Formats: sequence, C-alpha cells, structure tokens
Amino acid sequence: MPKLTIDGREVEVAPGTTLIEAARRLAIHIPHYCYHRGLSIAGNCRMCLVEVEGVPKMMIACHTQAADGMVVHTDNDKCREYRAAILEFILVNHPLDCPVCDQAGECKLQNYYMEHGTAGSRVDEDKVKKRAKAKQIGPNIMLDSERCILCSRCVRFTDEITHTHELGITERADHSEITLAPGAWLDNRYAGCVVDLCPVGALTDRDFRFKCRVWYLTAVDSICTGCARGCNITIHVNRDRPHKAGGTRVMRYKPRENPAVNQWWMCDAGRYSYKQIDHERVDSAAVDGRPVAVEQALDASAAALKRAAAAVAVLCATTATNEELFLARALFAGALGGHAAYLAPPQGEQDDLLLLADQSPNTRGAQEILGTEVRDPVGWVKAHGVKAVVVVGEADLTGLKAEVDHLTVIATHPGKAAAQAHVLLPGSVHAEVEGTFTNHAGRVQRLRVAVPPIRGAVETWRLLLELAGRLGHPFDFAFEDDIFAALASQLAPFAGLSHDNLGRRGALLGSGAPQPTEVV
Amino acid sequence: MAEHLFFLYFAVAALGCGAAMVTRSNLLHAALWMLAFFVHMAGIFLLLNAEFIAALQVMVYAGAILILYLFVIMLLDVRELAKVRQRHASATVASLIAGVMGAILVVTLARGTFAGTHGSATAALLASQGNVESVAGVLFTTYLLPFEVASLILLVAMVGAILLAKRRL
Amino acid sequence: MEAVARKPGTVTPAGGVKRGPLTFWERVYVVEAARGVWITTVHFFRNMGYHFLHLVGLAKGRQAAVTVQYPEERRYLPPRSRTRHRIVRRDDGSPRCVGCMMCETICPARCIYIVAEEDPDPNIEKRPKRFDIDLGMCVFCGFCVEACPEDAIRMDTQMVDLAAYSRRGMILTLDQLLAGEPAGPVESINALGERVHG
Amino acid sequence: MWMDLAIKAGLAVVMMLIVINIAGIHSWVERKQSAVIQDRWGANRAGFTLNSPLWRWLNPLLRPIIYLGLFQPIADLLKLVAKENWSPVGGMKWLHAVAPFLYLLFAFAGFAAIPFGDTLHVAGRDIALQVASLNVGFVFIFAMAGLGVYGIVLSGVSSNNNYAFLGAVRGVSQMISYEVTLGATVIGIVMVYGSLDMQEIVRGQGALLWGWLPKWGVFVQPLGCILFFTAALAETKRIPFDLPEGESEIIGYFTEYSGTKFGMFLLADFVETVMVAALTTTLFFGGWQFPYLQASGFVFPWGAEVAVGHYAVVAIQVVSFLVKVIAFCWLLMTIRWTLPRFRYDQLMDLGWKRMLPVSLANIALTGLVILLIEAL
Repeated sequence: MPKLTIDGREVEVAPGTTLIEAARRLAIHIPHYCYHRGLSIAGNCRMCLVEVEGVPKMMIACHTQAADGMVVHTDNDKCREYRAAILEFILVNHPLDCPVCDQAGECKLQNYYMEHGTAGSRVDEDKVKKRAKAKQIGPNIMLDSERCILCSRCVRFTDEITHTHELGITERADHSEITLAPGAWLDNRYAGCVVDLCPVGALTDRDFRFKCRVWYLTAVDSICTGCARGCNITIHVNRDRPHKAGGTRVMRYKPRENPAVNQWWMCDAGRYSYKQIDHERVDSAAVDGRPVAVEQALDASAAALKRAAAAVAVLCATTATNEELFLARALFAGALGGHAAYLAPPQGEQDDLLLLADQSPNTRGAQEILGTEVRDPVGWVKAHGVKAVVVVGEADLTGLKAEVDHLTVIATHPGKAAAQAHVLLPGSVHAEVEGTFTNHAGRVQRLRVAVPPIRGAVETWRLLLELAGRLGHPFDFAFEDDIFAALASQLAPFAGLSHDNLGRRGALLGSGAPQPTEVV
Repeated sequence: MAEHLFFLYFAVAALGCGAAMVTRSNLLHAALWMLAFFVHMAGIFLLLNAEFIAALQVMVYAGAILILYLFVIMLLDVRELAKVRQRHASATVASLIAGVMGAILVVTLARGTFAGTHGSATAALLASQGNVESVAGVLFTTYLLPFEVASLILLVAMVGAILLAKRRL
Repeated sequence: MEAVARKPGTVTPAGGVKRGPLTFWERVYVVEAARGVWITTVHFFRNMGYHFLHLVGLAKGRQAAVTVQYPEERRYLPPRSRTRHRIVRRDDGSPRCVGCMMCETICPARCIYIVAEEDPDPNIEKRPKRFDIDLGMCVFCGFCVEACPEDAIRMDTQMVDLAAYSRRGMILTLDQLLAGEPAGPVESINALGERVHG
Repeated sequence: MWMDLAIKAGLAVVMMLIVINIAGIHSWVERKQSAVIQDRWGANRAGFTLNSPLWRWLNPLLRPIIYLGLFQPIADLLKLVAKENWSPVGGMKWLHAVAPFLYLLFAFAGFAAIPFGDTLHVAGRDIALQVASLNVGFVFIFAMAGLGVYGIVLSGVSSNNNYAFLGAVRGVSQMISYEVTLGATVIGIVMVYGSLDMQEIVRGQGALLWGWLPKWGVFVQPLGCILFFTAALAETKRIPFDLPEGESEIIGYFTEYSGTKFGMFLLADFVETVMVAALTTTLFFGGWQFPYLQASGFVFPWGAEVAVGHYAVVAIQVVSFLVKVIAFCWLLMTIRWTLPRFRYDQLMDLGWKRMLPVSLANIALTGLVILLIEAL
C-alpha cells in the first residue's frame, strides 16, 4: 500500500491509484478537463499538472500512479503558474462567446479561469475559425467546434460506454475538431450524456438551448421516473422567472453520480421525461366530469366510500411513492377493512446499460408494501366483490366503471384512468412531494420537493390523508417523513430506514440503517 | 305673534334637546345635544332682548365649557362606553330626586314668586340702557359680593386643578 | 435678491453654523417677522414688475421666474443621464442584443424579461424573441447598460416623460425599444442647456 | 316689517357673495402670489381650447385666462366635486358628514356682525350696511368663532383615525388658547370706543386725534393691534400656526376627508382668512372709514372741505372697506409664504406665556390712560 504526502498531508492508497484520486481522498481538488472517473484516461488537457518532488518535470495527476514516499504539491506557485499558462493555451482559439453560450455559469473553463487564469491574454493572433460555428450532430445535440477544447471526453464516452463510436477527432493541430463518423448520427440512447460530460459549451442540448440561463436554476436532488432503475438525478427548476419557456417550471434533468445505481449516466428517455411534469396536468377536481372544489370532491368520494363500507379497494399505480402506497394500504386494507393492490407496471424496451423494461420507478416498493399485483382490474374487482374503488395514478381501467358503484381516481394527467372516474382528484407528481422510491434492486432512494404542486393540484398523500379523515379514520401524519417512519416501523424490510438517514445514495431494503455517506 | 311662535319653538326644542342629552348612551352624541340645547337657550335670551347674555351663553358654555367636556369625552373610548349598561340601581333614586326638584320648580313658578316680565330687567330697560351696561351695572353693584365669591371659587378650582395635574411644580 | 443683513455666525469645524444668543429685538420676533415679510414683499413686487414689463415687451433680459416651462422648454439633461432605454441596431437593422440575459440577471428591480431563440445566422446563434422592460418597475440604475457585453442596450434617449394609462402600458416591448432614438449630439444638448440657463 | 326682512336678506346675500368670492379668489391668489414670491410662474395650464369653427375665434381670448391660471380654481372645484363622497370605515358616518358643514357655517355666521358701510339713506329708509345690527356684535363674532371648534372636534373624532383625532386635539387647544388673547386684546378697543357694537366702534374711528390723525384702532391700540393680528392668524390655523393640519407634513383633523367635504374645509379656511382681515379692518383700521371723509364729504384738517354726494360717500366707504380687507388678505398670504412653522410648545408658550400677559397688561395700560385723560 503506497503511502504518499500531498500538500503536506499523508494518505495511504491502493496500488495503482492515480494522484488525482489520491488527492480526492484528502478532499483536494485538482483542476482537470479531460479526466473523468467513468472514462479511460486521456491525459491531453494538461490542466492537472502537479509537482512531484524529485521529478524535474510537472506530472499530470490524472495519469501518475501514486508511489510510496511520493511528495506531491498541488497548490504551490509553480502549479498555479503552470495552470495559468495551460489556460492561456486552451483559450488561444476559444471564441469567448460566453454571453450566447449555454454553458456559461456551469463552465469549467470559466470557473478555472476565474480561479487560476491570468488577467489578460498575451496572444494577439486571430483566432482560428472552424468551418461552421454551430452544427447539429444528433437529434438533441449541437456541436460548436470553436468552443471545443478537445478533451475527447465525448469521443471516449461513445467508444467506451455506449460502444457506438459516432464521434472522432479529425484534422490536426489547431484545426482539429470533433467530427461525426461518416454516415453516423449521434442518436444513441445515452447521447445526452455527452452534454453533461463536455466541460465547456461545445456540446449543448438542443432541448435546453437558450431556454434559460443556468444561474436562474435551482437544483434539487431527485430520482428519475423513467424506469425501475431509479437513476439519481438533479431536477433543475426555474422558480423566479416564469416568462422563460412559457412558464415551464422544470427545465431539465441532470444525472447525479451514484456508483451503485447509474454511475454518472442517464438515458435520453429519462432525461427528457421531465416534460410531463408541467404538461397537461389535471388541475381541478371533478365530480362526474363537472369541475368542483377539491373539498367537495373529497366529500363526494368519502360519502360513496362510506356507502360501500368494507367493500372498498385501492389500486395504486407503481408511480406512487412508498409513502403514498403505505398510506393507501393503511387506510383501505387496514382501517376500512377492504383491499389494497398495485397495478401491473407497463413494460418497455430494455438495454444492457441502464434502461430496464419495467417503466415505473417504484414497482419493487409496491411489491413490498401492497404485495398483490393486479393485471386485470375488472376481474380482480369482481372476484373480491368490491363496490367502490380508489385508483391512485394512471392505468387502463376500461370496463371498471361498469363493475363498481363508485370510482375515485387521483390522477396527475388526463388519461384513461381520469376519463373513467366518478370523482377525479388532482394529485401530485414525484417532483412535487417529499418521498422515496424503491428501485428494481431494492434500493430506497429519496425524492425531494423541487416545485410545489401545480396550481389546483394537491399532494397525493395529502388527498389520501384528507380522505381518511373524512372516512372517520384520521391519521396523525403531519409530513411525508412521519408516514415513512410509520412505514419503517411496520414493514420489516424498511426497518431502520428514515428520510434523514437515506442520504444521497439511498439504502438497500433489509440493510438496516445505512452508514453515513462516504467522502464524495 | 311671531315672538310667541319663536318662543314656542325655542322652548320645545330646548326641552327636546335636554331630554335627548340625558337619554343618549353615546357621550359624544349627548354632548352635541347639549350644544343644541345651549344654542336654543341663547335663542330664548335673544327673545328677551338680552343679546349680550345670549352671546355669552354661546361663547362661554358652548364655546368653552362644553369643549372641555368634549376633550374629556374624546379621550375616552366612546364606543366602549356606549356598550356599558346605563341603568344602575341608583337611577331610580336619581329620577326620584329629579322629579321632586322638578315639582318644586313647577310649584314655585306657578305661585309667581319670581318677578318674570315685571322685574327690573325689562326689555324696555335693556333697549334704553344697553345690554352690557344693564348686566355690568347689576353685577358690579348689587351682586358684587356673590360675583367676587364666584371668582374666588373659580380661582381656587384653577389652583386645585393645577396642583392635581402637576404634582411637582 | 436683496441682501439681508444677517448676524454673522461662527462656522464650527463640523461645517455647521453656530449662532450667538438672540438680541432683544430678535426675541420679540415681531420685528424679524416684519423683515421677513418685507423680503417676500420685495420679491413679489419686483417679479410682478418684471412680469408687467415683459408683457409690454420690455426688460426681456431680466427674469421674473426661474422655472422651466416643461413640455415646451426642456431642462438640459447631462448627456450621461440615465433616461428611457433603447436597443441598438446592427448595420443590417437587426437588434444588437444576443439575448445573453446579463441585463436581466443584474437588474435589481427584475423589470427585464427576455426570451431568447435561435438566430438563423449560425455565427450569431442567439437573438431575443421577446425583450420587455417594465418601466413601471425600473429604477433607472443603469446596471443593464453596464452589464451588456454587446453594448446593445443604452439609456441615452433623453426621454423622461414616461407615462401610460395602465401598468401594462408601462411595459416596453422589443419593437418600442428598437424604435428609441438617441438624443442629438452632445453639442445640441449643451446648446439647449445654455439657452435655458443663459 | 316684511320690507325690513327683505332688506336684511338682501344684505346677507351681498355679504355672503362678497365673502365667498373673496374666499374663492383666494385659492387662485394663493397659488399665483406664492409663485411670484418664489420666482415661479404658478398655475398656467388648466383650461381648454375650442375646436368648433363657430367658436374658434374665442381661443385668443381664452389664452390669457389660461395663462393667468384663472381656470385652475374651476378645475380644482370640478375635481373636488367630482370625487367620491367617501367616509372612513369604522367612522361615525353622520358626524363625519356634518363636521365640515358646522365648520363652514360658523365661519360664515360671524360676518353678520361686520359693518361694511355707514347707514344708507334710500327711498326714505335708513339702511345700516350691516347684516345684523347687534349691539354686542363683537361678542357674537367670538361666540360664532368658538362654535367653529365643533367642526374640528367632530371631524377628528368621527374619522376613526388617531392622527386625525390628535390633529383635532391640537386644533382645538390652539383655538381656545388664542381665543383668550384675542378677546383680551379687543377689550382695549372696547374700552377706547366704549361699545361692543361693531358699527359704533367703526363710527368712533371716524374721529380725529389731535385734529389730524384718524382715530383708528391701530393708532390708539398699537400693541393690541399686533397682538390681535397674531392671535387671529393663529385662529385661522394657517402658516406659521398650521400645526393642526400642516398640508403635506403633518397629518391633521381633516386628513380623512376628500371631495366636496374636503373642499368645504378648504373654503372655510379661506373664509376665516377673510374674517381675520375684516375684523382687523373693522377694529383697528377704521372699517369702512376713509380718512377725512365725513357724511357730508371730505373735511381736511387744514380746513378745506369737498362736498360729496351721499351715494358717493357710501360707495367710497364700501370700496374703502373692501380695499382694506383685500389688502389684509394679501398681507396674510405674504406672511404665510414668509414665516416658518412654530413648534407646538413654542406655539403654546407664545399664546399663554407671552401674548396673554402682554394683552392683559395692555388692558391695564389702556384703562390707566383713559383714567388719566378723563382726569385731565
């Protein structure tokens, strides 16, 4: 085990560890562009040059392996001088069009230049212009070769992660640029990740392009709802400037590193699934298709449920959070003595990287909490003699209305379920509540409130609570974490877990209380 | 004839204002009825050719004394006071005393003890001598002692008020 | 103005004036009040006199009033005064603005609303689709002008008479902003100032 | 009898018109005079132009009127009248409406006792140019002024606004404080002329002192004149005594008023100014007297006599009165635009500790002088 000193602090690392990773252990950040933990090492940007005592040259921290007794300096005058020089080189042909560049605000070039750069450039030659300033290279990707610093992260991504090899670097010297392979089109399932990887504004997302400046956004940790993988994401929300993008609140998803789930990636299907959050929402309660106040709809629903006595059931879609599922179970199967089950999740395509066939984020949670899967709601209702049904979420309920006396649907979007309902209640999507999802591998992960429920809608768990109160079985839950606490105390697999101790990485079912999160 | 009509009006209105004044539960309204009462009293003085007394009535009672009352009333919460129950047990006693005194007044007047229009201060005298002169003449000769005593009482009241208001002079 | 004999006071180090005790006649107040009334009276009759002389075409050189008759006469505004915004055009007439939203970001009153879109010219990339300034909220701090990397927004129209019949009417759209003209060259503004101030 | 009543009613109408017009023009004068004093133009915008070809020729005539701002009072009036008749939430609606009426009523009532000319002989009748020939005129005026306080009290109390209420308290304390001085100063005049009748006081001022100086109040009571004028100024509650309601800076008793009711307070303010001017004229500046003008004509001290017809004499008297009143209005305005406002403690100090003792001393001094003259 090599033991080395970085900036005066000793650290012992596994053999083969690079200096940049060893420094990371000490929470020392070494500036870099081409290095990425999920990709192979290229060592071409030279930004990570550090001084190793006894070595006459500066060494790149990303490719130098730690050796026993090494003494490394990452932040002395020499390092800073080198970094400034490297930045000056990188910027020789950079167009500095930050005002029109979407990366501005989250650009490594900007950040490092503010931290390590020189005040002015000494190069007064004309910048090399590339053939076209902005060029579309895929359905969602724009390439601006002038801004490119040729770190080759995107090329390595298509080579090593997706193995699709769309991108390469052509020409030489300062005419080098990223080019599509002949006949290729950057349209693989994970193409959006190259935008995240690009440290500068060379690759930008056509969906997000020019919609909003990144400093207007607020980032909230959440979980992607595209499939059962439960990729960790941050939701970027525009809270203060509703005139951008026609009032859309959620502007984009970005993948968040979680080595146990999605590493650094997410698929395009999940990435662009944010659009449904603000699109065509159910924003008003309705009784028999007539819009009414939420309170009235709740009264109507409760009255019908009371009439049905114990012949009631709840059917939850697997998009509901663990908390909502538990509340549905506690009310219908517990307090009312009826039935609680979940609807079979829709299936889709699958691949060998992240995407799973199960297209809902919480199927495993529903299995754990409700247990019963229902593929044929009509048959199930008939078999159990149910007179009144509450459906949480979207499902194909064709024919169900005819079988029961009453059907309440808590819906977020107008769909097949909402169209059937006697009483329609406007519920919340995952970005509007605190909660947890359990992914396919049984990892319980936190959701956080990114935006309040859209105007007119109410948090789904609050609707269930209100319904419980009106049915004479009030629960003593003030917030979502109270519900989760009850869930953890009643269901063995969840034992020991709480909203507070799940952390950024989540915890596996049955693992008990997780340890505090490791060093990032 | 016209004078009788005017007298009737002033007398009835003055009585009405007086009655309204004592029956109002809102102190502010009571004070305003009192103002109306004073003005009508002044009207009766005018009918008696006692213009000076009439003007003084308005100036002193309405313009100065009632204003001081109003000051006090303004500093109280009139609306709260209006809610207070006005009929106390002592009200019966008070109305009894008032009734007896009223009866005495009526009887005395009916017996004609007071000189009335046949007294020394007739309208003709006022017209010939002048209003101020007649009042001043009587005030500073016949009734000099009561006048001075009254002044003294006022002075004592004033000194007392100042003492009460300013403990440390 | 008539020079009024005033008791000299001593100037304190802090810049204030410390006056001595009042004399008897000053304490009586009536005399001083009368002197004050005299000053205003002199002003009144002097100005009235000039007004009458002006009426018959005399003494045009002497002023009876110092006020500027605003809509007809404009007070000289220094060339760097921050007045109504305008957006500068390129040579081809398109707005110089590239929709970078620097002004929107810096604006302390949050009165600038920009929505950007793709420019057909790939070398410009971005252009404002919507550029509204809510003058009802603007504080005329000029930060937007300072922040603009393209010198696209300026506050040199010398327009200060901004009014509308509704709050909506106070919002300037891109077209209105583009229609703004810079005030004339500095010389003419100065000439105006000289005319007003003599 | 009916004829007398008609004549009295006619006189009342004349007096009313005089007062209202002077008060109305005040609002214009106040704007323009202050503007001229302060080297400004003043109102010169309000107005209209005629576009119809039939009336277009009038435009050149309208222009100077607009330029002088003479349409401004009309515009102000229209604005005030057109405003919503509003009364404060939680206030006493009825009293709130009554207060400005009372205030204005009592401001007007005092003028009944003010003579604006000597007796007019016409068609065999003697018409005293005075609405009410009261032999206690001066007490009457004071009684009316005293009742004016009720307008202030009611406006303050009924507004459901603590600032208005405090303004009313300030206003009432100020008015009753200065009424004392006001009364005390007039006693000197009463002693000199030996009457409370305003007409008699004015007649008394027609005499000559030492054969050449008109025996005006200002000459026999100079101290009383200054004190009276100051106290009367304080009674009007205008600068420098505008603590009850200081337009823009101090919230006062009529802060909850708008529209016509506010306009009545405004008008009453001007009426009070006219009242002060009229009283000062009547008591201290000879009222309708014109120097050396007797009933028969001018009788100069050096012996020359110019006979003047009766109607001409009366006309000169009335005009003399009006000119004096207007001159004092002008002076009051000039003072308004000259002096800074007092502090409230200074105001009370001035009223009670300075002016009242001096006015009492004035009475004593006057009495002493009168005794001395009678003894000689």
